[in-house]
Parts: sequence; structure tokens; C-alpha cells
Amino acid sequence: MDRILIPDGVKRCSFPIFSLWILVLLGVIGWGIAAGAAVLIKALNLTGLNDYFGFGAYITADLAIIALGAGAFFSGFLYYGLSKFFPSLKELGKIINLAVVVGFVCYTGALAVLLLEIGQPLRGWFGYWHANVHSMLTEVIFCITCYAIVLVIEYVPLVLENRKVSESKPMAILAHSMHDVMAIFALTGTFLSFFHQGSLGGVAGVCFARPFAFREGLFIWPWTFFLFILSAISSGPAFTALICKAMEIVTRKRLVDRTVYELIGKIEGGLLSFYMILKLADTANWAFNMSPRFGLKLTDYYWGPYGLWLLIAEVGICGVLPALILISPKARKSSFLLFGAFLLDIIGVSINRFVMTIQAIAAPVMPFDKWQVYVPSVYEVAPVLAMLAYCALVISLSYRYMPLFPRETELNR
Amino acid sequence: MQFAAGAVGGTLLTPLPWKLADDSAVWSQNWSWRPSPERGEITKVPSVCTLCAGGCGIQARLVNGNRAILIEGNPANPVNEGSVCALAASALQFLYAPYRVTQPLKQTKKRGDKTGFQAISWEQAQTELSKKLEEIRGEGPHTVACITSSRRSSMDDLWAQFFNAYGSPNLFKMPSECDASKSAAQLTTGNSSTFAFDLENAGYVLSFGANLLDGCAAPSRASGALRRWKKDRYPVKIVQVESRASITASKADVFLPINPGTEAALAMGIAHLMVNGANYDAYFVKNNVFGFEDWTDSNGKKHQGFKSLVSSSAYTPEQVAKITGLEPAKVRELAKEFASQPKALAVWGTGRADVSNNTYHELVFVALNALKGNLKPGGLIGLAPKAPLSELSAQKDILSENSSQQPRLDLAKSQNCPCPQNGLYGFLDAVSSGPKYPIKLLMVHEANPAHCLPENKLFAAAAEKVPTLVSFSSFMDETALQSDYILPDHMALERFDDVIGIPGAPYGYYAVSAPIIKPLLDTKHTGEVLMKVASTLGGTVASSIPWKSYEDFLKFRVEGIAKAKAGAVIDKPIEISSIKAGDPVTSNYSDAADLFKKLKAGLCWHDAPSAVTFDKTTSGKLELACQSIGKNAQSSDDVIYLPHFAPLKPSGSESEWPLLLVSYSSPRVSCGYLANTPFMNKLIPDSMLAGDELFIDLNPQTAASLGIAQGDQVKIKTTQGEAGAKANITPAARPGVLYIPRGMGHKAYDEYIGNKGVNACQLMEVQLDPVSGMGTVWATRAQLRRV
Amino acid sequence: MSEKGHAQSNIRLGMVIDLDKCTGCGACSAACQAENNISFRPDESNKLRSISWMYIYQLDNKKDYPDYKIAYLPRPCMHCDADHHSPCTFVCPVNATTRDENNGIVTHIYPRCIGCRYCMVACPYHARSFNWWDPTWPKPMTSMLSPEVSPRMRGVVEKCTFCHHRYNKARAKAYVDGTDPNKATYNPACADACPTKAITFGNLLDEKSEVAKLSKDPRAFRVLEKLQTKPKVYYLSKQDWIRNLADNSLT
Amino acid sequence: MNEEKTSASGKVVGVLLFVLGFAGALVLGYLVFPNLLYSQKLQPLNFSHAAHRDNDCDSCHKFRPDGTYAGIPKISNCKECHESAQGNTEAERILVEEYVAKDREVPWMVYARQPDNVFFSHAPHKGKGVECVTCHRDVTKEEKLPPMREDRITGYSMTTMEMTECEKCHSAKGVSNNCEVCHK
Repeated sequence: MDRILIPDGVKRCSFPIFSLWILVLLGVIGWGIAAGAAVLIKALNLTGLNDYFGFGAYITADLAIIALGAGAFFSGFLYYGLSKFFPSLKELGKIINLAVVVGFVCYTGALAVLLLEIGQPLRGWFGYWHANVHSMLTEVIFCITCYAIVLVIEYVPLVLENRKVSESKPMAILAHSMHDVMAIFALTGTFLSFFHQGSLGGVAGVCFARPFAFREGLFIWPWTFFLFILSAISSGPAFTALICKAMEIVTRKRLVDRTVYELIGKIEGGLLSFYMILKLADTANWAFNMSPRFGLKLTDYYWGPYGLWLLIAEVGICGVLPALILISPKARKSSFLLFGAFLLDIIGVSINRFVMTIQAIAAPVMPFDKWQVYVPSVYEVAPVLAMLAYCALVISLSYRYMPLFPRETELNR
Repeated sequence: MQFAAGAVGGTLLTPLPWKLADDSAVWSQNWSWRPSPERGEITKVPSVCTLCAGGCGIQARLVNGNRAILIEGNPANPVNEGSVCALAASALQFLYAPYRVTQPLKQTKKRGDKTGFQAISWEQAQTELSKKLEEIRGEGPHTVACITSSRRSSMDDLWAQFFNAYGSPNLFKMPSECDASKSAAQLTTGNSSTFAFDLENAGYVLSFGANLLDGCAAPSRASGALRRWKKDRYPVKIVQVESRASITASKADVFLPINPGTEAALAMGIAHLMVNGANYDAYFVKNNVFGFEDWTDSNGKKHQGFKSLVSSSAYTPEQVAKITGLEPAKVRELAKEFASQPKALAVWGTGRADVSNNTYHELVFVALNALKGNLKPGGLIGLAPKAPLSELSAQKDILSENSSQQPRLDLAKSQNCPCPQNGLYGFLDAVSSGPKYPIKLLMVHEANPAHCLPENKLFAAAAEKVPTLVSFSSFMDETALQSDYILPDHMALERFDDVIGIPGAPYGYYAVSAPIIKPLLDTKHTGEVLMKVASTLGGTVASSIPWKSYEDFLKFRVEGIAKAKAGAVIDKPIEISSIKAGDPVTSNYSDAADLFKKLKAGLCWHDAPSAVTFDKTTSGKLELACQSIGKNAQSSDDVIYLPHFAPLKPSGSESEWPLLLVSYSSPRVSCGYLANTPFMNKLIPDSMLAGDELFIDLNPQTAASLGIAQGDQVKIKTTQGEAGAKANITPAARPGVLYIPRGMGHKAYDEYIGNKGVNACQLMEVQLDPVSGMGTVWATRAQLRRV
Repeated sequence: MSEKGHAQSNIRLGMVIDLDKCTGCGACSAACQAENNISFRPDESNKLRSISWMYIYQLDNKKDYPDYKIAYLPRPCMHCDADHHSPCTFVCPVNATTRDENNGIVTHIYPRCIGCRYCMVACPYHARSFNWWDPTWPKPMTSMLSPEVSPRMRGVVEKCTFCHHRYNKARAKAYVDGTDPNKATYNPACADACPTKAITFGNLLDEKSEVAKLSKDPRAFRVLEKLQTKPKVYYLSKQDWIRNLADNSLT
Repeated sequence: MNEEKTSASGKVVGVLLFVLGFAGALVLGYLVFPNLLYSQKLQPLNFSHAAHRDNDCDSCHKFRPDGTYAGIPKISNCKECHESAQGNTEAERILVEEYVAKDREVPWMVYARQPDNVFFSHAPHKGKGVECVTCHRDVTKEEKLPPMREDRITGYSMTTMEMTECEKCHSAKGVSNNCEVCHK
């Protein structure tokens, strides 16, 4: 039915099956949109947020999804920027399109959820117009917006490569000329993205009256700026790879060469190890140097559901462990270990974003203050799930109708 | 497509999109459903607060003279010195309450049915009330009764005047802590007044359960005293004796935890040690106290004196320790300290402002202060002086003369009390259980007995027997809801009223509360309704109440002060507690009109304290052996004349009801006639209320033995009733004792006020004091279990 | 600019609250609500969503009966004077909350606020409340709203302003009276209301003011001094257990 | 889709269409939109400032003792002279019959009304010597009150001073531009 839209030489599942899948996704999106509309109309009392938990599921999901979407800019950076010097990085070209799509959906999805998060969406543009240059959030707003625009520009040529669209000559020319300048955009995007991953880290790190989140004393303040960049680039490509793997499983096809996965594994292994070293140093500094200065002990930060297990999970099981796996060339050979490590890696960074958002404010600061527990409501869960469904939807459509994987035809011959 | 591109490009160059974006933001800043307060000239109007008996000076801020926006303290007032309490700060929420009664109502369906209220005109309301009163008067005027507030206001006297002229003795007040003080003052000094405490000048304060900071009868004055006690240099030591680690206990320097209701035993123990150690004011006792030594009555019969009673083995530190739960050494230490401290004052209370105390216990505290010499002239305890207001005297006709033969209904039953006082409980009891004569019409004014009278079911039972119930409430409260007629009074800020003295204050005080604003609704001053009704009834009733307006009536009352040339108006800030008994206070007003003008402008009148006089007693001394108790006594035991520890046993057995339930008041919860305000709801901690669930406080030890955890849903059952609640485990509670806050659990009003927790009054047991016949409340036997 | 990183003036408005005198009666908080048009809802028992500019914390000494003692700590906005920025003013993306360096008041402007709640996250004192609902009043009670403070709309943050509208009014009056507006004094509603006069307010930099003297009292302390937030709200207490609750390491 | 054929004339048409769209948008944005956005309301009655020229401005527009500005006078102020009709204009008739006689305030619409969130005090401005006409229209010769133009979305008067104007003057004069100076 949609034969003419499907790229040449590739096989796709039958249209009815695809429609069914799309309908499911649309259902989730519809549910999320309904919940989001309810929040916009009836205000934020529908959420599980309160005066203690000013930030909740929306922000956590945004931070996590943006970190994971970092695969786009970092792969782009490696491919367009560094591959001139390190030819082995050319391999990444085989997955770069998917990385761009993933980045695009993550960022646009995050922006949509961000609109729900603020109490006065109609004044959202104040962030640009009345910006406070000191605020990390201002940086976030600017960078996310700019980078989302960059991603749109990067995504458009992919759309233009659709068989039907590229029949139109001006479109083909446009696509071609956009491809030529893609490197510039990719590098601009890299800069922007580095910057805002950092500012997202800064959002927590600059709260100098929140000892859980505040970081200073190591390198440049706020130190979390760099930790967030590192953690994002050490997990974003892993996320892209994992999505690719998932697509391979679902479509029962090979989409990229295994060497690509192993290359990503190698890069991520190195970065993650570096990140872990810094993170451990940071954690030690925070726990044994900074906190005592604020009159707090490490155990003061952990209580009830927000137990020490979070730290162990984040830094140990989902940090050091995948790092060790990924730097070992032998372990990378095992699919189980390779993709298992990718999974742990992205869980680790998600926990990090959760901890820096939710736990940072759950932990009482005043001695006579009490711990509180945050439970998101369905009005928060639904839009977040809808955002994920939106990601899946765009990826599905892109995969079906655009030549995302240059090697797909060859690999499945 | 090109057209669209051009249009987009062009539009971006016009102000349209930018102006719309800006306007949408501005729109969000001025949403039409967000109220926009009317602007205008802001003025301040002084007045005096009558929401409780505290007598604070207030001032209201008005916009354009017709919209009150804030109640503040009046800095010119010596009692509150510019401060306000949470209740007064939110007083406007009563004025603008959605649950106000907007006009006279008549119940046309079953009592309590909100939909049955039919709006009637004042003309009709007053005519029907007058007609009823006229009819009943012919059959016997004593069958009309009234329950009014326990504030000290000329309204009380107007009611009394009306009832005297009309011919019914059945006028009752809601119970008050002062009732017992009045009884004790009557018995020991022969004066019909209450004891007054010079808190501000005390050098050491020993408080036997007085809830000075937990919502007492005169909260502003207590707060002012605390401020003076907590001065930087030589602060005053405060010792709090009670069972709960209350706010007062926490602010005190020493908290002595005792079993609930055993304060008087400890006082006896201290007296025991003072007497045995000859460490008391022997000179004062010898010359001014009767009954300290053994005494002989007019029949020549010899009786035991207080000295021999208190020094007996019943009140040794060991015995007292056993009763109170304190260590004997603590009792000794306390006695030594109290006896040796100059200017040591013992104050007392039941921990609540709105219920009477056990008379014998009241006498014990008087005795302890007597031993300390505090009742001598210039001492720390005096008698509350009275403002010399014009007296009222009712003219009587044949009907009222005849009916005055009829006994007051409470007395008809509890005639055994030797010293009967405001017997509301006796009255309610009599009405509901075969009275000597029926009550045909019951009026309720400024009171909400259906909710805030401990053991409130007694009121419900009595109300059932009364064919016509008339409420004068400004609000649709629980009692108004049960009434056949509601003749709404103005809200306190809309009407003339006055404050005659401050409970427990040694200085004379009088203030007029002038309206801050014109009445908002179709309401009428109850005083003026009485005047109208009286004039309709005609004859001596009309001539006894000749005033046309309540303001005229107050003018008449103030004339008395002017005539006596007594006291002075406070027109500049003074330290009122520095005036000693007998100090001259020179009047600073020219005549009655001038005085009233000043009072109306929010200034208050004051007079020097008055020392305790004993010339009205049989012996001409302070009677520790209260001879008047003997008159109706059934027992011939000598102890009945003397102050002693005589707890009234709560009903039920300890084995069946292993716990005690004690109610407490909080300054953040209004627990009298006035319900809480939405502002005050914000102040209620989440350890007291969660949604509509009230927390009952219990000690961790008690909780452990009952297997109850923090926040558990529990069922509390007392000998009086049961209710569901949540458990709040706190070391503020004494083991074995449960604590419940008062003032919660309203069923009437609106969604902001109603259905919050449990009404303590439905769980508490009232016991009648054998001396005064008044209801006392201290503890109720209870069970608690997790559900 | 000085070493402190912000312009210096000779006015720094601050507050001293004597906890030994505070009885937790709630008058300050009620007066604050009336003065500042603070909205309320039928159920206010969820303190995590209850708007309160002057929240009264109950402290206890964590001992068992009968040594158990409570105290109350009224918490207005601390108007932190931290170098360069207060925790909240530093993070607001739209300059809705700023510190006026002329007098030290940390202000929050509702029409500018976009409701991102970042300031609430940054504030360790929970001094800020969010309008989770459209503020509404039972109909007759709209009559008691003050025109001197604008009612908020939903979706914005609000907090104690030290009643800066009273300050503005005092300054305006000084202009009309021909006196120096920089010497204008005023009291916020809470300080006026306090029945034990536990709250003192004034210029911390005016050596002769009561508030300056009290802030240097040996009993004076601030909450979370170790975080370097430098609150302009001081507390007084003689009792060690209360003073120890000021900072985490002390308990 | 036969683009090659139509390309030449198509381009011309395209440019024309673009210009048309562009011009249409400009007309809409600059001429139609403001009239749609702002309503026009007339005051309840006409007031001629010119006719009151022999009075001082201060005799009607006064300061209150607490330093606030009374703004438009109350009916009691009008009553001082207009207890009975002073002429036979329609405005005079409305004033006397509808307001003075019934003792009702005239519901004047304020051209410079600021929203609730703005604190504006005339006192410091007057104290610093700012002339009335710096911010308000010159009314000395005004015979007829202009219609009130109100933004339909925001409810603001078209002549309400905007924040940027306040800020400009404040910074020019070295006055604080801190938020709470003008917001409440």
C-alpha cells in the first residue's frame, strides 16, 4: 500500500502490521496528550509535585532523555569532526542517521514535556526575552532550543531522502546541498549540546544551598557541568546502539555491521571509565570533604526508598561494572556482555539524573526538616510515556520510509 | 504556497504576532477569574475585640470606608500593646463568612433540616417571638430559658434585666473557668468576684495546670506576662505542673509531669511541707485567716482546721508522690523553692478556659497562696475590681413576682449543692429528665452548646424536650441549625458591645467595642431585639428596658463610671501592671458623654487593682474553713469545710477502660462559640489533622503496648462515646493518657470549616462538682485500638 | 561593587525572632495571610501544598517524656544575603526573583514568574510556595482582599516579601512629609501581630536599631549558617538544644 | 506536477503572490489588527477639563495624608459645586441626576490605570519634580474626554504606561529599577 514510499531494495513488514504498531503508539501518545492537556487546563495540582518536590518526573525524564539523546551530537562530532583524524571513526557513518533521528526525537520530545512542567506556559517565552544570564536554566532553555533547531535541520535531509520526496528535483537539490553543510551543523550542534548537557548538570550543581546537589572545589565550579557532559557522551551512543540492536531484533534483519557496535563499545568503554574515575573522585570529595563542611554525613543523604542502594547502583553496578566490561576487547565480543553493559550504562545515567533531581530535594537540609517521598501521578507518567511513544513513532516511520542504514541492503542480501 | 510564504513573512514584520504573544502573557497576569481588590482610600478604625474575653484593642483597616481588609492590634491598648492573636487576625473571615445567617429564618420542616429554613422579615420574626413570649408569660414566665455566652459584657446584664422583668430565673451562661474562681472567692472572702493574679509582677510562677500559653481565657495578657518573665536580666522562673508537655510546659523553666487531675494533691503536699516546716507567712495567716487552726462554729461545735488537715499523714511528700507520680524529693525541692522565693505566685487552671474546676481544688490553691501571704493587701493575688457601671434594676409586675417563687430549674434538682453557681449542666439535665416544670422556649445567644459544650449530647437531649428553640447566632452553627428560629445578631465587628474586666486581671478594665463597619447583612443587634420585644410586651418589662438602641444602653451604663468619677481613660501607652492596689488613678474625662466618646474611639478605661477584702465573711477573715459549705452539707465530716484533694472519679472501671482521655486546647484552634477560620486551618499542624482525620496524641510507650504505629487508624471509645481517628505518637503525652485537641469536628458551617476531625466534647465526661453543682471536666476513661 | 560581590547600601532590612518568647500561637502567620492576600483551600492539612509565607516549624529536643520539650520556629523568607546572589535569585531564569541591593529584600514578582519552580528547589528553607491551584476565595471573602498586595494567579511561586508594600508606602509618605525616604521605617504584619513581641524588624546596618543590637546578641544564631546563605533573619535562644538545631553538625 | 512548463510564468505568479501575501499581512497587522484588538468605550459622561481651568489641579487630584494619591475625585468633590445643575449640557444633566442626586460615584474609566500587580506612587515622582504631562496627556485645553481604548485580551488601556517606559526614565534618572519598587 505504501510501497512507493519505502526505500528501494529493502524489505519492510506488511502495512497492516505496521499500522497496528503505529496505532498502539498513537494510542499512548493520545493518552499522554489528554493528560498533558488536563495539566494545562486544570493546572499542576494534578501532578504528584508539591512544594518540596518542585521538580519531579517531567524534569527527570527530560534530563535522562536528553542525556541519552546525546548520542546524536557525539556521534556527529566523532563522525564529522574527528574521523578526519581517526579514520576508524568513519565506521560510525553506518549508524549516524539513526543517531540523528534519536537525537531529534529526544530533544523535541523533551521540549514538549518542558512546556507542561512550567506553571505558566503562556509565559514560556520570557525565558528568552527576560533571561537571567546567571541562571543555569536560561542556558538550558537557549541551548535546548538552538540544538533542537539544529537537529531539525539535520533531520530534514533524511526526510528528503525518501524515495517519493526525492523525486521532486528542488527537494533533491536541497537534500544534497544540506548534506554538504551537515558537518557545520553537526559541529555547531556539538558545541551547543556540550554546553547544555553541562548546564543541565549545572542546574543541580549551582544550588549552593542544597548540599546534595551542590559541587565545588574540583576544577571549575559547578563541577557537575562537566560530569553531566561526560556521562551524557558516555551513554548517548550506547543508547543509539541499543535502539539499533532492538530494531534488529524486531525487524529480524541486520542493520549495521557488528564492528560498529564494537567500536561504540570501545568508545563508550573509554569514556565511561574516564567518567567513572571522575565521578568516584567527585563522590569522594562530596561525601568526605564538602558535606562535612555543611555539617552533613554521607548517611544523612540516604533514607527509606532513597537508600544507599541508589549510590551503589549508579556508581557501582551501572557505572564501574559496564565500564570494565566495555574496555575489555574480549568482553565486547560477547553480545550479551556488550549490550548488557550498554543497558547498565544507560540505567546508570538515568539513575544519576533521577538522583540529582529528585533525591537532591527529598533530602532535608534543615536539621528539623523531614524526609519526603515523591510519587508521580498518572498525569506525569502519561505524558512521559507518550514522549517515549512519540520517539518510537518517529523512529519507526523514519526507518520504514527513509534509508537510515546505508548497509542495510547489503547486509540482508 | 508563495502567498502563504509572503503572508508569513509580512506578518512577522507587523506587531501582530509579537503583540499577541505579549498579550497572552499579560492576560495570564490578569486572569479575569482572579479577584481584583477594589482600590481606594485606606483608613484605620479603632475598636475593641469581643471575640474572646481577652479585651484587646484592635484597629481595622478599611478601603473606602466600606470594606474591611485587616484587623491589627491597637498600640494604644495596654493589654495587647498592638498585638493580635491568630483568631483576631482572622476575624474578618467571620465578618465575610459564607456561613453567616443573612436574615431571620424560620424552620418549616424537621429541626436540623437546612432546606427547611424559610426567610422571614424582622417584623415577622420579632412579632412571632414577642407573641410566643407573651403567651408563655400568661401561663408562667419561668418556663422561658436562655443560654448565653460567658464573656463579660453588658449583654449579660441586659439578659438578666429582661429575665428579671419578664419573670424567669432560668438564665444560664456557658461554663467558664471563672465560675470556679468565683465560687472560691465567694466561699473564702464572701465577695462575688473572681481572683486576680498579678502575673506581671510575680518573681516566681508555679502554675498548677494553668494553660497560660495554650489558649487561656485572656491570651494577650498571658503573652504579655511571658514577655516580661523572659526578660534578659533576672528572668522569672516558671514551673509548670501538668500531665502533658504542653506549650506552657515547654516555655517553663521546669516541667513537673504529674498524673492528670492531681495538681491539687501536689499543692497540698507543698502546703504540708510549708506548714510542718513553719515556712509560711505566719503573720498573715494568724491575723487574717480563719480555719487554719481548729475552729468552733456558731453552735459551739469544734471542727478540724486546715493546719491539722494538711499536716496529716495524708499529704506527706511520699503520699503526694504516690498520687501525682512525682518523686518525693521533687515535691520537697519544689516546696522549698516555692516557700523561699519572694514574690512566688501559684496560679492554677484546668488547662481549659471554658469549664469550671473542682471547687475543693480551687480552695487548695487559694490556701497555698494564703500560706505564701499572697492574699494580703499589695500581694500578688487580689480580687478583680468591677467597673462602677450603672446598675440595672428590673421592675416587677404580678406575673414576675409570682414566678419568682419558682426555683431555678437546675436548683430544683441539685439543691444539695451548698454553694450553687451557674448550673447549666443541672439545668440541661433537669430539662431532659422529668423537670419540675417544662421549658417552653429556649433562647441561645452567642453560644454553640450543640458543639462546644463538653458532653454536648446533654444539650441535644434537653433541646428535644423544648418545643421552641431560638438562636441569635450570626452563623449557621450546630445550635443554629437545630433551632426553630434564627434571629441573626450582627457579627462582633458590626455592633456595639463592651468588655467588663479581663479574666484574672487585677486592674479594673472597661472598654466599648464600637462597630468598625455598617452591618453587611439583614441582621439585628440581639440587644435591640430584646428592647423591641420588651416594648411589645409592654408594662413593667417595657419600662425595665427603656432604651431604643444598644448604644444608648451602653451610654447609660457608662454614666455610672462618670458619676463615680472612677478610673481614667488610657490615652497614651502605659505599663498598666505598674499600678498597685490603692494607687490613685485620676479621672481624665469631663463627663459621661466625654467618657463615652473616648471609649467609642477605642480607648479603654482602667482603674487601680483592689486588694482582697474579708469583711463580708462570717469571721471577717479569709475563710479556709468555709462555713457556708456547711449549710446544706449532708456529711458531718470536718473535711467538707476545708480545702483538700478530692478528685471526682471518672465513671467506668480501670480494667475495662485502661486509658484516660484528656482534652487540650491549642492557641491555633478556636474552641468556643466561634469556629476555626480558614486562616487558622492553615496553622493546624499535620500532626493534629490529616484531611478529615484527627490525631489523638499518645506516648510511644502506650502505643507500643497497644501495637499502634504512627499514623495508624484507631478507634477511640470512652464511657461517653466513640470515634475514629489517627494515632500521633509523641513524647508530649504521658504514658497511659490520651490527648485530644478541642474545637475540631464541626458538622455545620461550610467545606472550609466542617468535617475536620472529631469533636472532643462528644467523648468527654462531665462530673458535677459537689460544692457548686457546676460541671467539671478533667479526664474520661477510654480504650483505644487499631482498626 | 564590594568584596561581597554586590553593591552596598546602608540599608539591610532584617528580622530577629526570639524563640524563647515564641509560643507558636500562629498570630504572625494569620496576620501575614490577611495582610498578603494569601489564598487558602478547604483542606490545608497537606503542608506540602499549603501556601504559607510564615510557616511555624515545631522543634523538639528528641527526648522522652517528661524531658520532652517543644519550641516553635516561625520561618519567613530568610532574605539570604549570600555573596553575589541568594540561592533563589541565582537560579531564576527570568529575573522574577531578585534581591534589591538597596535594602536587601529578596522580591518575587508574580507577573514575571513562569512557574518553573527552580527557586523552590534551590531554597533549603522551603520558604517558597507554589500556586498549585487557581487561588479562589469563598465569594464574600473576596471583600477582605487588600488592594496593597496583588492576588496571585495559579502556576506561580510566592513567598514572604518582608511586607515590602508597607516599605513602599512608608517611603511614599516620607516624600509627602518631606522627610528622608531612606530613613523610613516600617514593621511587617507578623512583627506587628506577635503577642509576645518576639519579632523585631528593622535595618541591620543601623547600629542604633533594636534589630541590629539583637542580631549581635550572644543568643543570636541563623539557620544553616554553614551553607553560606547568610540569612537576614536571626533567631534568639538561650537553650542549647534549640541553638543546636540551627545546623546539622550540631545535633 | 508538470513544473518545467509553467516555470517562467509560474515564477512571475509566484512573486506576485508573495508580494500580495506580504502586503496583505502588513495591512492586516498594522491597520486592521489594532482596531480589532482595542475596544472603544465612552466615559459615562463628558468632563471638560477646559471648563474647570480656573481651578488648581490639586483641588481635585489630591494626595491623602498617608502619602497615597486619590486620583480621580469622588462625587463629594463634584458636589461642592454641582449640587444643582451648573448649565444645561447633557453631561451636566447626567452628573446631577444620575450621580449627585443619587449619591453614586461616577464609574470613570482610568486611562492610565495600572494592573493590580503594579505599585505606583505619585508622591516620589512629584517629590522629584516630575511634571504631570510627562506621563499624562495635557488636559488644560481639553473639552471632550477621549474614548477609552481597552485591549480586549489584557484589559489594559491603550494609554497605560508600559514597564519599559518606566524603566527607561528610572535608569535615566538613576532611580532603582528593582522589581519591588514598582510591583506588589
